[in-house]
Amino acid sequence: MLELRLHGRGGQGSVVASKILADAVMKSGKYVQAFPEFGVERRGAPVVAFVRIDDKPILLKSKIYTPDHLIVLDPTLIEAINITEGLKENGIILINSEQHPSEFKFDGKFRVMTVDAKRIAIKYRLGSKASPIVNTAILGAVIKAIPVTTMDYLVEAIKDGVPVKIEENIAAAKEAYDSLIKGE
Amino acid sequence: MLELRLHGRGGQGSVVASKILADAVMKSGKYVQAFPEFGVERRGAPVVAFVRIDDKPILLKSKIYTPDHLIVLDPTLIEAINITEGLKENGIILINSEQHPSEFKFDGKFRVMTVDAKRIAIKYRLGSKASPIVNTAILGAVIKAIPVTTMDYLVEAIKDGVPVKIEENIAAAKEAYDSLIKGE
Amino acid sequence: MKKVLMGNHAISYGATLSRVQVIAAYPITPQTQVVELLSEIVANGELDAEFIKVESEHSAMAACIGASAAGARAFTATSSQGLLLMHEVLHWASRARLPIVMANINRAISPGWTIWTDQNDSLSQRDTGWMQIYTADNQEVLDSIIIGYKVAEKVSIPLMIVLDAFVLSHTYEPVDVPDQEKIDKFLPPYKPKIKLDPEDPHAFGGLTAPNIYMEFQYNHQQAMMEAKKIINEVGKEYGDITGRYYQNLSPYKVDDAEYVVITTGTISKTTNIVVDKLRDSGVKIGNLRIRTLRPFPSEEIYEQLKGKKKVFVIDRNISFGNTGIFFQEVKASLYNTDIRVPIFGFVTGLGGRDVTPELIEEIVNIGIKNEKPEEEVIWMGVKK
Amino acid sequence: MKKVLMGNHAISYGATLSRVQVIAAYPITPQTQVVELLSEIVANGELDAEFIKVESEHSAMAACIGASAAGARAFTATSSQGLLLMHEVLHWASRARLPIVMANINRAISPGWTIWTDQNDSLSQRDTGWMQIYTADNQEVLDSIIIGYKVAEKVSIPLMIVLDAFVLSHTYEPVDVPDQEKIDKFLPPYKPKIKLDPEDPHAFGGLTAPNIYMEFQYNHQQAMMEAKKIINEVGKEYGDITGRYYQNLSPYKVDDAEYVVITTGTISKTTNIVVDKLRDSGVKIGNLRIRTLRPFPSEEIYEQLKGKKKVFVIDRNISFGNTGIFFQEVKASLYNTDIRVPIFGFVTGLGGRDVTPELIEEIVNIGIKNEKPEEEVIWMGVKK
Amino acid sequence: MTEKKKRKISLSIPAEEIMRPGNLACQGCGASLAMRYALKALGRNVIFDIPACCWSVIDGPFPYSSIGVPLLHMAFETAASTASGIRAATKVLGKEDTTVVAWAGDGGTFDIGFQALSGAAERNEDIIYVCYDNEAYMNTGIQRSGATPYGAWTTTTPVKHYKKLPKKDIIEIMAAHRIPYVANVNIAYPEDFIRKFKKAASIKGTKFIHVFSPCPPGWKMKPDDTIKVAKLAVQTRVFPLIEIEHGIKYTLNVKVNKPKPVFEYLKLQGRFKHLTEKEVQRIQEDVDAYWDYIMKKVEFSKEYAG
Amino acid sequence: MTEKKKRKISLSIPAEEIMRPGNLACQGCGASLAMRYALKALGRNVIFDIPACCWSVIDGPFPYSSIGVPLLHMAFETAASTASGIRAATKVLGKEDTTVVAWAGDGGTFDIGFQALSGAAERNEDIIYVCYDNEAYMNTGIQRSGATPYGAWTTTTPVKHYKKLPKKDIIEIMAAHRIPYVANVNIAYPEDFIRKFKKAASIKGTKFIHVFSPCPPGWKMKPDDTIKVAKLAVQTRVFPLIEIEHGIKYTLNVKVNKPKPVFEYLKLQGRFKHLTEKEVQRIQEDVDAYWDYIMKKVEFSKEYAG
Amino acid sequence: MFKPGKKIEFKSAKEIPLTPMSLGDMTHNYTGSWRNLRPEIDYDRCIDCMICWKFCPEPAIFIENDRPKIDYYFCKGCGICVQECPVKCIAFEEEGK
Amino acid sequence: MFKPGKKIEFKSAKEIPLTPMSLGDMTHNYTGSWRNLRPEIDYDRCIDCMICWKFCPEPAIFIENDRPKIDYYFCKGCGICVQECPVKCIAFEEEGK
Ligand SMILES: Cc1ncc(C[n+]2csc(CCOP(=O)(O)OP(=O)(O)O)c2C)c(N)n1
Ligand SMILES: Cc1ncc(C[n+]2csc(CCOP(=O)(O)OP(=O)(O)O)c2C)c(N)n1
Ligand code: SF4
Ligand code: SF4
Ligand code: SF4
Ligand code: SF4
Ligand code: SF4
Ligand code: SF4
Ligand SMILES: [Mg+2]
Ligand SMILES: [Mg+2]
Repeated sequence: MLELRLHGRGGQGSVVASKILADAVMKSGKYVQAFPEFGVERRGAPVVAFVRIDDKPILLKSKIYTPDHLIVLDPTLIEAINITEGLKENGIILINSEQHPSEFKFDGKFRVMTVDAKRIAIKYRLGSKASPIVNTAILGAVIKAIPVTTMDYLVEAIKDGVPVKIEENIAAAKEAYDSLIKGE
Repeated sequence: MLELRLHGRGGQGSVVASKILADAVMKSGKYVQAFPEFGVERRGAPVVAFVRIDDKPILLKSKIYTPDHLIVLDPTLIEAINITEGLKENGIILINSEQHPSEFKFDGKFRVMTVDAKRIAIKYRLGSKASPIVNTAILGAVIKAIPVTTMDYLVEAIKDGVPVKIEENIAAAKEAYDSLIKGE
Repeated sequence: MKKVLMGNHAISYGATLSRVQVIAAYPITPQTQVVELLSEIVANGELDAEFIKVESEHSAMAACIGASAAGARAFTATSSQGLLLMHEVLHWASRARLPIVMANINRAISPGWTIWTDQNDSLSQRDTGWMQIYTADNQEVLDSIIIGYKVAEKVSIPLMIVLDAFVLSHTYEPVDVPDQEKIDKFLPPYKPKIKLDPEDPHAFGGLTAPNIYMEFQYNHQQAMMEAKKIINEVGKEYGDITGRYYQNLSPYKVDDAEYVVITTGTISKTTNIVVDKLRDSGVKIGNLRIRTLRPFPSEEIYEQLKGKKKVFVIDRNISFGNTGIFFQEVKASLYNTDIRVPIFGFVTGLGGRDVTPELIEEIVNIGIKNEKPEEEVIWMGVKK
Repeated sequence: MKKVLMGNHAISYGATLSRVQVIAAYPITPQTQVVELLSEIVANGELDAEFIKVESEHSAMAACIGASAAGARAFTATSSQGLLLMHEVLHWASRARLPIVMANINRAISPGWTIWTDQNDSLSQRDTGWMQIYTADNQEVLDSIIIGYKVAEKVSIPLMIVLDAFVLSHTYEPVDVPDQEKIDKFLPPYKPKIKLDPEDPHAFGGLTAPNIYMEFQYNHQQAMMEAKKIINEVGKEYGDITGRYYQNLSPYKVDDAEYVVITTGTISKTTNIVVDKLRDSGVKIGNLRIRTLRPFPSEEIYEQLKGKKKVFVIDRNISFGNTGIFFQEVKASLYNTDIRVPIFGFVTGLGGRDVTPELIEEIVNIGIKNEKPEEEVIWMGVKK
Repeated sequence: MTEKKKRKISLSIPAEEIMRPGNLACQGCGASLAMRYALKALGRNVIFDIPACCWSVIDGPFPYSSIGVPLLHMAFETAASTASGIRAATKVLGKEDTTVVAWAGDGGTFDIGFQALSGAAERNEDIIYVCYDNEAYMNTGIQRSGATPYGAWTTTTPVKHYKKLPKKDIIEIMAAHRIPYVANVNIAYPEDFIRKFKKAASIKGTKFIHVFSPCPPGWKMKPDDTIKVAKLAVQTRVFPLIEIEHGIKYTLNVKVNKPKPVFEYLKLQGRFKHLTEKEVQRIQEDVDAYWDYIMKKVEFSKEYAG
Repeated sequence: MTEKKKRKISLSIPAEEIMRPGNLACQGCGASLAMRYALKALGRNVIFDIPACCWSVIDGPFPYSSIGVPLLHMAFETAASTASGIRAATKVLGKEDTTVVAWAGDGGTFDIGFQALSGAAERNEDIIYVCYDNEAYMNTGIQRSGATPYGAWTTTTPVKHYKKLPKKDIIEIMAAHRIPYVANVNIAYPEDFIRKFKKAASIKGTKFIHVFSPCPPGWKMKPDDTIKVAKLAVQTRVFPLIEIEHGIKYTLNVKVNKPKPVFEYLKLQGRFKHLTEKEVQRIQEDVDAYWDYIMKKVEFSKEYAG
Repeated sequence: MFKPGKKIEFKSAKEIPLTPMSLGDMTHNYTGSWRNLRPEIDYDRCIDCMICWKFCPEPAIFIENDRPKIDYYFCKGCGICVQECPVKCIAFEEEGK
Repeated sequence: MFKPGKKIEFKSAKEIPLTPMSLGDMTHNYTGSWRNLRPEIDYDRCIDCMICWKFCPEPAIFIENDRPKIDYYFCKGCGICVQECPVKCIAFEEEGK
């Protein structure tokens, strides 16, 4: 079983991202579960969402304490909170950032990757320039970094899961897929 | 154990009568219980109330189906409803009426008695002439007919149980006591 | 002083003697006389209390919660639909740990409209975290209100005094009304453990996360367990000053009995008559009246039923889709013990159907005759 | 069609497929998405229904009662405080014998404010005369709404589908959404047995005197008993068309088990993992999930538990002053049978405290280790 | 009976009796008469719901009913929400032409059912909400309600503590909800009564009708005074008969140019007998002030609407 | 920091901060600011109760609180009834000088808590009832309430079915209850806001204050626009600032002689972005009509009071 | 005049409807028994204005051949007709006198 | 500036109060972490009108020596002060830049 944790801010769409990812994973024939942090979400405040993936039906209904990998939708969170809590050794930390993975330092042995999802989102006019919506873009990079499903399924899932600007979202995901920086 | 049933009309004070009687009985050292018919009372509509009297504590909490005696506050009820239902043989039927007991005919062996409580109530200005309040008056006759307590205790009970015109109520009860007509 | 009182007035006097400070109530048959008499008592200046004539029972309980949280001794009374309407705020009061006392007149639930007695209203509040005491005569009603405050304030849990509609509420019985002085000694002024106080400001009831919510529930349950003892202790203390002792259970000739009828409310009194009658004809029978439903006195019931041959529970209620509720409670409480006496569950008297000595005798006879219950719910006095 | 759905949307789709005609609902966390999606579906014209956006849950249920009595298939969804606020009218709906279906998301009760899961909200409605079905995944949630209408309309009793807050309501899982056609065949349009109709005027719910009230209660209870069978029958029928069978009980490796863990809701799924793990290490254990709380499937539970060594009931709830509620229900239902296996009652997971496989394993271990329960309520995962 | 004179009578209200006698209203009950008129006005294509109130009893116990039209008895606080549900059902079932009526007492309207009413009004539910106002909780034995007027005795406002708060101004409050139609009626004015009910039935959206409905036992008055007292309520200006459309257009329906003193009205009712002259004077002033206020509204609304 | 210039500043609102930061309001929350002002006005001798609403969360979880005064969290529909109970207790306990405040959202006031409010008003309970109005159920994620204005999107009034009913006119409804004081305030006008709270505290009986309280996520607007939008509500006449005494004396507090077009107000908020030009025009007309109506009331009341 | 209704009795739970539902009206309930004063129309003086009919709450006055007629099975004896009759042609005497 | 409060932890059910009751304020909760844009006052241009102070919802602007000062521990970065400053002397830049 693979367990992922997404970090974002209230209003940034981390839950939608986790749902679309889950959908793409399901479409690929795997079993999946996605859920937000159980609590009150406040615009601006740090939030998390989770995804569980397995080859057999997922019976486990308890929370995720030790994720395999992290996906960080907003790089300013890294300063704000202790992002790596519970993250397994060798876990991937995929960050939406224009910086190179090597510029990020964490306590512990993790694999940092980055993608400039913000730039991509702005390019495809997803959200506004001041607050771009990066959640579909970053998913492109996610499935490159953590190959739990294919781009085709992701495209389908985006079609089902996004209400507007479907083509732009797909294009953004694809571009992100291609521009993931894996670090070392 | 002695069980009494009072018949009146909604608004005529049968329940108050039963309560005052119960009080007078208690004061005399007996055990007692009084209760109205359990239901909705409508002004004008026939209603009943009950009194149980015993020498030992009364544990019985079920209804009274076969009273020993009846007290009828309004003679027009006799035509209107089947008043003697369940009444035990030889039971007293004490009626507020100016008529002589012999003028009343019932199916069954009962002892009819009358008292002109209405006249007495009007005399002591209890209620209005059109609708006199006969409930204390008739109690005087009751304790004469069914000697469950004394006039002294009844007087005390009236003092405790009637908010206004206490003296008049007492005088009415006393006069009724003296003017009970026992029939044959 | 001995007075002939209807059950409803016994409640009003109980509350008055307890020197309640805030009353918030709404009328409903068969409770109205409680409120009416209290209105008069307050209007006459005989009780220094604020009476809030709210616009619904829901608001009555909310106002009691507000008043209690602000440090006053609070009281209300209701029945049936009114009690049901309070449901959400009943949960609130208990989880806020406020020692409110209320009287509930057991009236059946509608539709069809009914005003007559059965216990489904209060019993369907059994999971709200309140203490519940079922009474059997008007004297007990009055006494239990006073005792109720003392218990509630000791354990910080609200308490409900329950009585049968009409059979008590509207029935006049001789009641000894104790002197105020005596009661004042027994029940001193309320010293709130929780208080909204500008001089010591706290917020009460804020968001309580999964990491700590459960500990409050644990404490609530512990306080309930404690209350089993406290009810008996306070009942004894009250007995010492009035001569009237009240405990969680009220057994009648149970000691040497082979058969035990378990009852609640006024049916118990009528059952005592039947017990006496059957004893006269040689049947070794007793009556165990359960006064306290919450906390449920499992251990004491165990003690009473040890060694008995058969037990007959009479329920004036039904949990649809299961059984009578006292029957269920008793069975569950004995399951893990060594008692395995057959327990018969009878449902009767719903919606004010009269429960006569004859009917109770019939129940007992069915129980004695049959080795064990043929059905989980034995309906009595119903036209099937 | 397979979709990744949150539990709340599974409810909305279930209601849509059931072609509900009147929806009356009020928002509350964690139920809001149910209402939001239904708003959209109705606004888009995909469902021919009236959606009444009432001003409280109390009015939501009253409106459902009005709608159902006037002949429409009625639906609502709520949670916790909202459910509690409906209490009086819940009683009303069931005694009016109206086949309303509602979804309730299990959220703990305040204060302190909480939005997280436990079962006290729905369990404190156990005496309201509703049927109650507890679900364990989103697929079951959707299916149970559809099945629920069929059952409710057959026995004329309202039915509540219950699911865990967040753990289901907000968790996305793959769900097969059946074709409308298939469902239309399974669930034909509503044919009301009770109807407000100017062409055939009747009054419903009038004053019902003690001489006849009880007979209605008797019939209600008989219908509940009937529902035990109907739920299994309709569940089978549904299985025949979808491949997914639902019954009152959902046993997992119980057949040859010596130890049985009794669970409800999502804890059951996690328990299955533990069962598998322990089986691997040679412990003969099984999991019995109770789906139906009302009517309580006593006889089926008896069949499942016959011959077992020990039973461990996990309650995500507590009736203060007594025990966990499923624990109580199970014990009571077995008392008069020949089963006397020790039953352990564990309370855990209140107010959203996470119930992990480790915790369940610990529970099982305590059960296996001890001959019988040392305390009636064994608290787990609480900081005592 | 005497020899019949041959002549055609003409009736000012519909002849058909939908309501049946044998019902359980007290002698001289105003609420009973109100229902009789309402049914005459609305006819048979109607569904009623009635929350707890005297009418829950008046209609008769199971298995009987006196009103001759479909009726759902409901919990005390639910008149308007239940009607909303009934209305929704009739809509989906294609019975838009059926009139849905919530019929409640003053307690069920001013107090415990007020939220449901306000909510239905906010949604502009297509129902007629009728409040028959006997100014107290009568079914439970005369407790004060939000409709109990200043000065009145009830069992919860005992003589030593008679009600010192004014009656809630339900008409104004409902008008402020801007529903299409608000009106009051009085059982002593049957023609006006029936006209307004018919008008209400012809309008879409929420209609609120406030019925002045004397109650002999509750008001401690003689049953035969029911109509007299009701008339006096209008003639003394205690109860001005008005209509309000969309919350702004006010119409006075019965002019009272020479009002009788309020005392005429009060003195017939035992519930006011403890009032001192000063208190009666105060009530007179309140009545005068309120009448002025309403007349200003009528004026204002002419100007406004014009 | 640059070199300090020596001069005395003068503040137009009280300096003392009773409310603490660290609370859980969203960025730019109007309700948060409203509480900050209210506490400045009322001081510390006050008891609050708060029903379910954003403020149940904003204040902070157990064992914390941000408002610095005693506070009882209560069930959603109980703000006014709980306050009545608190007030009764303070009375018997001899603390009449303590101000009792019920602080509720629009859902808790216009909808689910309205009956309790109306009941308290009928009893003229000596409390201040504050409704901070963000025009939807925000704490549960933006569902429509009786306060949601015509035209707005919410999650239960989706774009295809945006709200087609007007906002309940709570001010007029409460005025019709004839309580001594009804007022509205706006967070962009803190001086007026604080003056009115202080005035309310000085009056006996029921006081109702309606607070205009923008909500960036709920209104789909930028958090930094909170004050701007609030000001525009007044400048476009969408939210006329008034006081109403005893239900009859109306005072307009902020004159708006040259109103800005309503579109200025609407366009900053995503919840209105689906509206057609025609719909915007309709809203403009409604706003104009309501303003006229209120101005007539102000006129009328001058005449009346005079 | 109203057709007197029937009393409806049930022998068992099997006979009753699903929920308390009316199956007839209250005209088996002769509320005439509530009356202790009895209104009587003097038809010679009666002008057939039908005001008595209009104001009878029960209704217990019906119109027969264009004349008002009191149905004593149901008249509760409230006296409204007596008081409201414009020509005072309705007498009100004690029952049974 | 606000004195930062303490986090309060409980080890067991015995330590908690009778009912969820506040024992401190929220000033241990540095909502500065919510901010992704950072307001900065240019004191040279600032005219000390205190409008920013007046409108900060948190409150995260305090007055120190008659000048406004932003408390970055708590400023959530809403931008109200930036927008409302009459002389536009508050800059608003991305955090960490
Ligand atoms: C929740 C609830 N509370 C109280 C009652 C009791 N109750 C029934 S009718 C009634 C009085 C109704 O008063 P009103 O609405 O004025 O009608 P009236 O009886 O005066 O005709 C009351 C208090 C009830 N049925 N339900
Ligand atoms: C009985 C009940 N129903 C529903 C809820 C859920 N609920 C909590 S807060 C809230 C919304 C409150 O809206 P409002 O009063 O406008 O305050 P806001 O959240 O907008 O500040 C709702 C629906 C509840 N707590 N209790
Ligand atoms: S109490 Fe009043 S309203 Fe009720 S039935 Fe009697 S007269 Fe009519
Ligand atoms: S949702 Fe709106 S009202 Fe609620 S805290 Fe956030 S900004 Fe404030
Ligand atoms: S009111 Fe008098 S005159 Fe008129 S019809 Fe009746 S009896 Fe005749
Ligand atoms: S006395 Fe009353 S009930 Fe009888 S006919 Fe006259 S008005 Fe009708
Ligand atoms: S950005 Fe917002 S929170 Fe920060 S100081 Fe400015 S107004 Fe206050
Ligand atoms: S608003 Fe601008 S000018 Fe005024 S005090 Fe603040 S920073 Fe200085
Ligand atoms: Mg009334
Ligand atoms: Mg809101």
